Amino acid sequence: MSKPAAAHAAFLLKSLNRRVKSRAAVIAIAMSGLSIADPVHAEGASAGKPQSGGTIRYGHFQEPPCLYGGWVQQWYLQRQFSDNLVARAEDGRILPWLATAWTISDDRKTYTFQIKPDVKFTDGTSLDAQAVVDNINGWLSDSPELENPTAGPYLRGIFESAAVADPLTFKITLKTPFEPLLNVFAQSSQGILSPTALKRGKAVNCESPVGSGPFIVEKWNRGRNVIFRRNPNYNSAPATAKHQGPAYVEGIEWRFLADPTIRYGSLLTGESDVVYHIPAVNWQDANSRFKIVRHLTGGTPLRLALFSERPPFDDVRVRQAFAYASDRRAAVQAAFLGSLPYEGNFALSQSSPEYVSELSKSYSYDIEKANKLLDEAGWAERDANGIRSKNGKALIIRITYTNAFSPPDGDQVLQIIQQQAKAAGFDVRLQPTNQADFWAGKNLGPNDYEVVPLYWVAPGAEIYRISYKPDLNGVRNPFNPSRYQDLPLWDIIQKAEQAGDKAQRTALYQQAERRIIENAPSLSYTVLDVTLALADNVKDIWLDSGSVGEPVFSDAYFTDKK
Amino acid sequence: MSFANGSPGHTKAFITARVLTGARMFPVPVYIATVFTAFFLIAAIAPKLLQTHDPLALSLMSPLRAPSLTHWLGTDQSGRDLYSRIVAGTGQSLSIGLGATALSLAIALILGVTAGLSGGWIDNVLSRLFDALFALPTLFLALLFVSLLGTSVSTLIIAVGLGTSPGYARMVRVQVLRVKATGYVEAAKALGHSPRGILFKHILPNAISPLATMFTLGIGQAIIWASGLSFLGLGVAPPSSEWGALLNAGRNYVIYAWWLEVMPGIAIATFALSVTVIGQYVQQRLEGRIELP
Amino acid sequence: MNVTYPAASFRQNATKPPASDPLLTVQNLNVSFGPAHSRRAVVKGVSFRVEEGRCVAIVGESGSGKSVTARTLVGLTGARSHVQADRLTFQGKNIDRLGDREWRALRGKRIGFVLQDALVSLDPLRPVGKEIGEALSVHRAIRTRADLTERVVELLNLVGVPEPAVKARQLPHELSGGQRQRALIATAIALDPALLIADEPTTALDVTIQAQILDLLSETRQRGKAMILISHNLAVVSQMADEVIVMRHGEIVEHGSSEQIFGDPRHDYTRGLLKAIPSVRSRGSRLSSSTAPRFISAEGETRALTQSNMAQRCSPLLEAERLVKRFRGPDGKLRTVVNDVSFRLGHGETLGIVGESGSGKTTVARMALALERPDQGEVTLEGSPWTAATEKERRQRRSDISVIYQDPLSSFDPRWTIERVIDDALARRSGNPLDRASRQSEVSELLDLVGLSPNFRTGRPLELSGGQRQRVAIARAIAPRPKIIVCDEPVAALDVSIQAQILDLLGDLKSHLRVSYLFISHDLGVVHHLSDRVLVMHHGVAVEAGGADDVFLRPWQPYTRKLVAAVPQLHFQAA
Amino acid sequence: MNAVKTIGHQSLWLARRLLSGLIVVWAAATFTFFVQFLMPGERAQIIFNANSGNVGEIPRDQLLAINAKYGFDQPVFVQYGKYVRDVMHGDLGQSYVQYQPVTDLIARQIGPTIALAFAAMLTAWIITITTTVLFAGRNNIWSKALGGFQVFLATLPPYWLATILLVVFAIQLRLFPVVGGNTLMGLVLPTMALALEIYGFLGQAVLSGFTRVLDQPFITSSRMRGTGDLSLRLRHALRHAALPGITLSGWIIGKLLSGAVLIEAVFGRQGLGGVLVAASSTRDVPVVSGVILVSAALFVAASLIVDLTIQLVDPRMKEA
Repeated sequence: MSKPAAAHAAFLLKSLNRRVKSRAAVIAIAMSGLSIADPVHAEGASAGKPQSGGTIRYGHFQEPPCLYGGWVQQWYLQRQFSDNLVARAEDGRILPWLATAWTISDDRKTYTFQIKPDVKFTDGTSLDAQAVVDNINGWLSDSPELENPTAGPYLRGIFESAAVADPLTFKITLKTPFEPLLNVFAQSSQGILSPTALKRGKAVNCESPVGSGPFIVEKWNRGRNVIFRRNPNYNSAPATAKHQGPAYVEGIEWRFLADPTIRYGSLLTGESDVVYHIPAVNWQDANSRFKIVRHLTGGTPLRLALFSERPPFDDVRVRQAFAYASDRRAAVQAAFLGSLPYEGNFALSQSSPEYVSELSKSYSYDIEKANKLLDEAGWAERDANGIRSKNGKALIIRITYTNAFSPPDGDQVLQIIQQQAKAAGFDVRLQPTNQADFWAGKNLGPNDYEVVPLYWVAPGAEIYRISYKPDLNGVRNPFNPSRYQDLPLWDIIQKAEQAGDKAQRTALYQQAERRIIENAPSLSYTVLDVTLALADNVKDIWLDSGSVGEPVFSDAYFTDKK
Repeated sequence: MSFANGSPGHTKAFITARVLTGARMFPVPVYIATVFTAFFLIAAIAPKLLQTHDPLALSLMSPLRAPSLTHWLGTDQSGRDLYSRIVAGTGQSLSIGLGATALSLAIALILGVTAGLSGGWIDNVLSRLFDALFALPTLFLALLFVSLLGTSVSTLIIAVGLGTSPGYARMVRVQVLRVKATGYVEAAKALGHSPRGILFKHILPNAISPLATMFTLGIGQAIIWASGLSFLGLGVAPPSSEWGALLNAGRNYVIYAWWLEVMPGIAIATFALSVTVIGQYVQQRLEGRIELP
Repeated sequence: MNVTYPAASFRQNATKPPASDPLLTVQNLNVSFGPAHSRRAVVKGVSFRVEEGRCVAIVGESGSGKSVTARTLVGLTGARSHVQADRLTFQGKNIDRLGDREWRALRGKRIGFVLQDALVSLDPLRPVGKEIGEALSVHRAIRTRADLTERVVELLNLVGVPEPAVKARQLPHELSGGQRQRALIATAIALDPALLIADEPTTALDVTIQAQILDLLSETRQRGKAMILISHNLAVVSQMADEVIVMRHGEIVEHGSSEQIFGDPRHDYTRGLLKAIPSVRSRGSRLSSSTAPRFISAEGETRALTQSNMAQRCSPLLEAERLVKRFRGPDGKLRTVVNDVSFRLGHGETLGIVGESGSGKTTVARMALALERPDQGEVTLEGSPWTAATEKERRQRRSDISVIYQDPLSSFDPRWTIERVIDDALARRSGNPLDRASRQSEVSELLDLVGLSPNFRTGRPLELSGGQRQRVAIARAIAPRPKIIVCDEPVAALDVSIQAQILDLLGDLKSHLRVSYLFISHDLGVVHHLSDRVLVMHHGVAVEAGGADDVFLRPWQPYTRKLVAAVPQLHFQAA
Repeated sequence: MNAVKTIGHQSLWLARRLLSGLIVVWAAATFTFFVQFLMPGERAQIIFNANSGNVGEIPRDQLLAINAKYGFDQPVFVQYGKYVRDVMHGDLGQSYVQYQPVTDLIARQIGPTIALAFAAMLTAWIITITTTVLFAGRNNIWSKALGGFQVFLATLPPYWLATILLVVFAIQLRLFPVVGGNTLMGLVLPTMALALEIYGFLGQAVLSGFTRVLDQPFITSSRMRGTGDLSLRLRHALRHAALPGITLSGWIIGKLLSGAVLIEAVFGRQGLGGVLVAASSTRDVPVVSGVILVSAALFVAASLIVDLTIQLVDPRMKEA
């Protein structure tokens, strides 16, 4: 593998890992009509007084190599054993968690946080300002043991310093204002870990990380489960929680059941109390039998990035034509059997506050428009099979995707698009790529593909910083697989990040959103979700919709356990 | 026949009985196996002859239909006809099986004959090599190759071929040694034939002919291995309809659309069983004619 | 009812009219095998009876139905057999239609059965003591474990196994051949059955051991037990039996007292059988009823007639000088298999090498063929180095010396037709090579010479009978026009009548082709019949050598004497 | 005196066997070491990608750091020497992806796999012995059907059979748990799936051996002593027929482990399967090689056990 190709592959890997690994992308399910606003809070009031006891048997999907880290699968786990500085409500309000209060300087560059007193990590270390500052400095350091692959891309270049003012007060200073800072702090990957424990080295911490959260990692039986035990001294629940103090349940058996048949089967047979993710084919059945809890993740939705650095997608008309050429609404319906809704807005997910709903109707299926755009762009000649060409070069679109982890629900959308786009003269070729090859960058070199699916989860539009930052000063943005370079867009994004006024910020982000849609560096078909199916006797499991939908078990209880 | 034991005519009677049985009976299972094998061969060479639908044509209106008269083995999640997809996948599955077995036997023949003929330290070194390779589970070896070279049909063939070769190589070696020790090789030597002549006239033909059976038996097993890799998601990927890939895809639907999982499995088992039945039958015939009981 | 041997004639033949009910009565026994539509009769209308304390022998060649008849008496003819008899009684009880349980009660307890070759008739994985004990415990004859052990040792002692307590714990292969056979007999007589059936009890044994086992069986008989002895060996039978039944193709051809059968055989078949036995008396005469074949090969005749042999007789054709051969055993120790053996083989001469199993005679043969290189000494062929030469040098001269093996089947490539086998050997003929067409006609001539029709050309070795195979082997051996043929036990696996034919053929060829034979056999009669001179081997050493008559009729070495004495003789030789 | 000699002979044999076992493991280690150079591209890059660090362009110094960490910057034979030395000390290297040594990783996961493999082998033997003793050589329809059934089982893809068993017996009939974990009930279905395949091969070997033994003269001989059929089968025939089965059991250790891995994947069981599949998907070569080496060692150990067992069953083998 040549060097440039490898480097090129690397950016995809990062973003695609997330897409692939969270898998929700491909198999995510949401009945279009289902009310998903906040099912938990809606029914929470009706339940009786929570009782203590019982262990939740949770059937999860994938097992990460470490119990915390940059991958969304790791966030889910970290949410159980660590607390964040702040919490984010679903409407975007920032609420207290470990930080009871904070002030922001007038130049919007200095943040002063007050830490909740008497909080201790579960190894006995006290959680004070110094511990938080150590954590933050570690995230942004060069140490491979401590650096945080989520906070890094947001804050590098912006962050200046973090300093302790008194045992319960610390300050963060930025080089430039960055309004989404607290959003970043609210994500589980930024949970605060015991500095004492961190000194044990990454290998040990991966195995038995120590935070101050509602549960303690007791044992990780690799390949099988993680045993969480209740933290009996828990006193630092976020403001979004339903109760303060220790969890009701004694613990969680967090099982890794990667196989959807086994996972859903175990719920059917009563061997699991909660399972993650329902396969499309079982969606209707699950809705008739179980309680479904769901969050559609924020950030960028599941989308197809169109490689815009060279023909044919260097021409915006061809990109638009490709979007018009396929009836993705029908494809989503067929592939997900109604378990996931169609989404036409590829710039931002519908649960982000900056979402512009009318953009979801962009690029509806219109074959005539597609043909017209292609004719204009000079792809006018057609061969016997109806495939267009320009200057003797056929209009070939290669889609590289991996299905190593995923059932074919999502792949099917691609197969349908392949068939439909043919009518407009696109010769779409599928390049299913094994996960192992994917790691090696097979079919991912700069000349190897025109389309690649991906997503990046985040609470809101701050994700633009990562996804649409152009290559500046010779530094290539590895997280932009469209290679879409738009300096005016970057201006708008930066302005939004620095806008202190919320309304103004939202307006700027929405301006960016429209600009992205117009230029069609991607096209979308459905959303990403986190979905749990619950047995009847379990109540008050909720998804942290303010963050990226991490399952929260600290308020959960069994209605029938003594 | 136990009564005949020990009497001087035992061997003769026994052999005669076997030859006669072989000549007279052509057992029903062998007929059935031949029909199935022929079916799969046609499916591999000219799939269009057997398909009832276009294996790639989507029919979004009829997904996950149970087996019926229109769709003999039902349809998949995209409404594609499963029967036609299995037929379409036959070629790829069979060529993986054939390719892997051929590679495996080629390696085995070269090394096994060399070891068996040369004896001495060459035999020792090669035998140890076979032992070492034999000690490595085929699937693990295949996974090693996948992790080294990535997945492709040729990786599958190399992995399965290499993984199964040490077993065959040992067999070839033993066969060569066996034939080398037979009376007819000594008789040929006593007649004054040259070692080269004996090698080509006696040793090779007699050592290799039992391998014809191994070849048929091996194809079935190779297909099972290769589809196992696809099943783990490390082989051929959908939308290819290689049998293992179909199995892998069908697994997620197994609770509500059992046919997507059951039918490709039956295809694999039927093919493997058919070639095994034929292989074993040929083996019996050969034994009756060639090897002494 | 059997037409040939009605009950009346049976009575006439019996030497003594029965005082009471006989121990065993068999009347019109028919046994067939296979499914109803293709049933094959193997025993047809057989009738006889066995009185208490008498020994009845059933003799016949393979396929005569003698073993099946015996097995009928213990109900073990196999699942696909069909047994039918007018009368089948034992100790006055009908055993025609017994259930499995009743048969089991009979077997071992009332009827003991001894099979041939204890190496395969005793479970190789169980100590012999357990096998003997099995007979006792199955019939619950013994209560305690200690009693069982004691009785087993007693029985082993009874059959003359030395160190019975030790041997009882050993596996069959750790015992010598004779001890094994004794142990097997012990399993059969453990419960002192009224009738002992011995099916070829001595067939696989060396002649000296055979003599001991026959003695043991005689002792058993002397204890007043009845016995049925099944054998192909007439000499063995003549020593033991009171009555003899001769069977062929499932039918009784002759039945009479021992004296009558051996002294005055009435049936041609019986006479043929007796005549077919090679021995000192048969030398120079034909054993089989066939006449000498006409020899077509003109060239051969010319050679036979014109070659003056006296001059060549003086210089030996093949000479072995102090041959020594050692092999490494499985335990890593060197074993001397052939020790200082020398011999000469002259033109047109037959040298017999005789010895028991393990005497090293086959190794000598292989060294004569230069298939084995002696550790010391050498073999010379027509005066020039043979074993000392390189294989490359030998290759041209190998057509001078051919070989016939005991087991011809394994010496044929199973894929080859008979024609190809012989053609391949013809191509080795030294001198002017034959072209394809003349080789083809030569194949037919050779087949004719060994008494096979040209139809056999396209056959494959597996489709032939044992005698036919040996004829093909002979045709192959003579095809290159050898001066010497090494015959390694060429008739050991054959029935006596076939053996007679093959021996006759060998004799005919010798006089016709003027070849010399190096003839290896364990059978003294065969060697004596054919050989001019004889070499007796024992434990790798040539203990005695000389003219055949000298060695066999006037042996002076103790071992040779013992060997000669052990050979069972026909007691009632026809005049 | 004789006993002393036998012991000497035996220990010499054992020493020779151990040495050749060691050679086999060494050869396997050599093979896995050199075969990794078949991997296209730089290993450091693959490690970097697999770790999916947060950097687009891979800085040269990072690559060099990885090279230094894994010793890739040293000459091949120095690396090889270190590798062999480490392997002999039980150190199988460091995983590229997981944050732990390969030895630890395998040590933790091998238990359930061996348990499954062992349970399957045991079950296969129990079924083999039962069906053989009951049906072999009976010359009836069952006897014939048994052979056909075994061939059929041997040609079934084991992972497919496992899926069917899972759906039918765990999800539909609910007789067994879907998520078995390490419970005994959870072991039943995976064991059956694996055991039935193994039985297909084992049963054929023992059945044909058994049928052949029933024709042996010593069986007839024992019958003639009045021994009952069942007793004959159990005391005489079984022991002989078991011999080819025992030999085969050693040979199919590889098949057993391969099958166990596939079946673990089907049942989502803990074990080497998960490790191996994850490692192959992430190009974590040291883990895959490590598992292969361990299974080679298991194979060697198993063959030794097999040979000792054969000597136990057939004392004649001691002398050979």
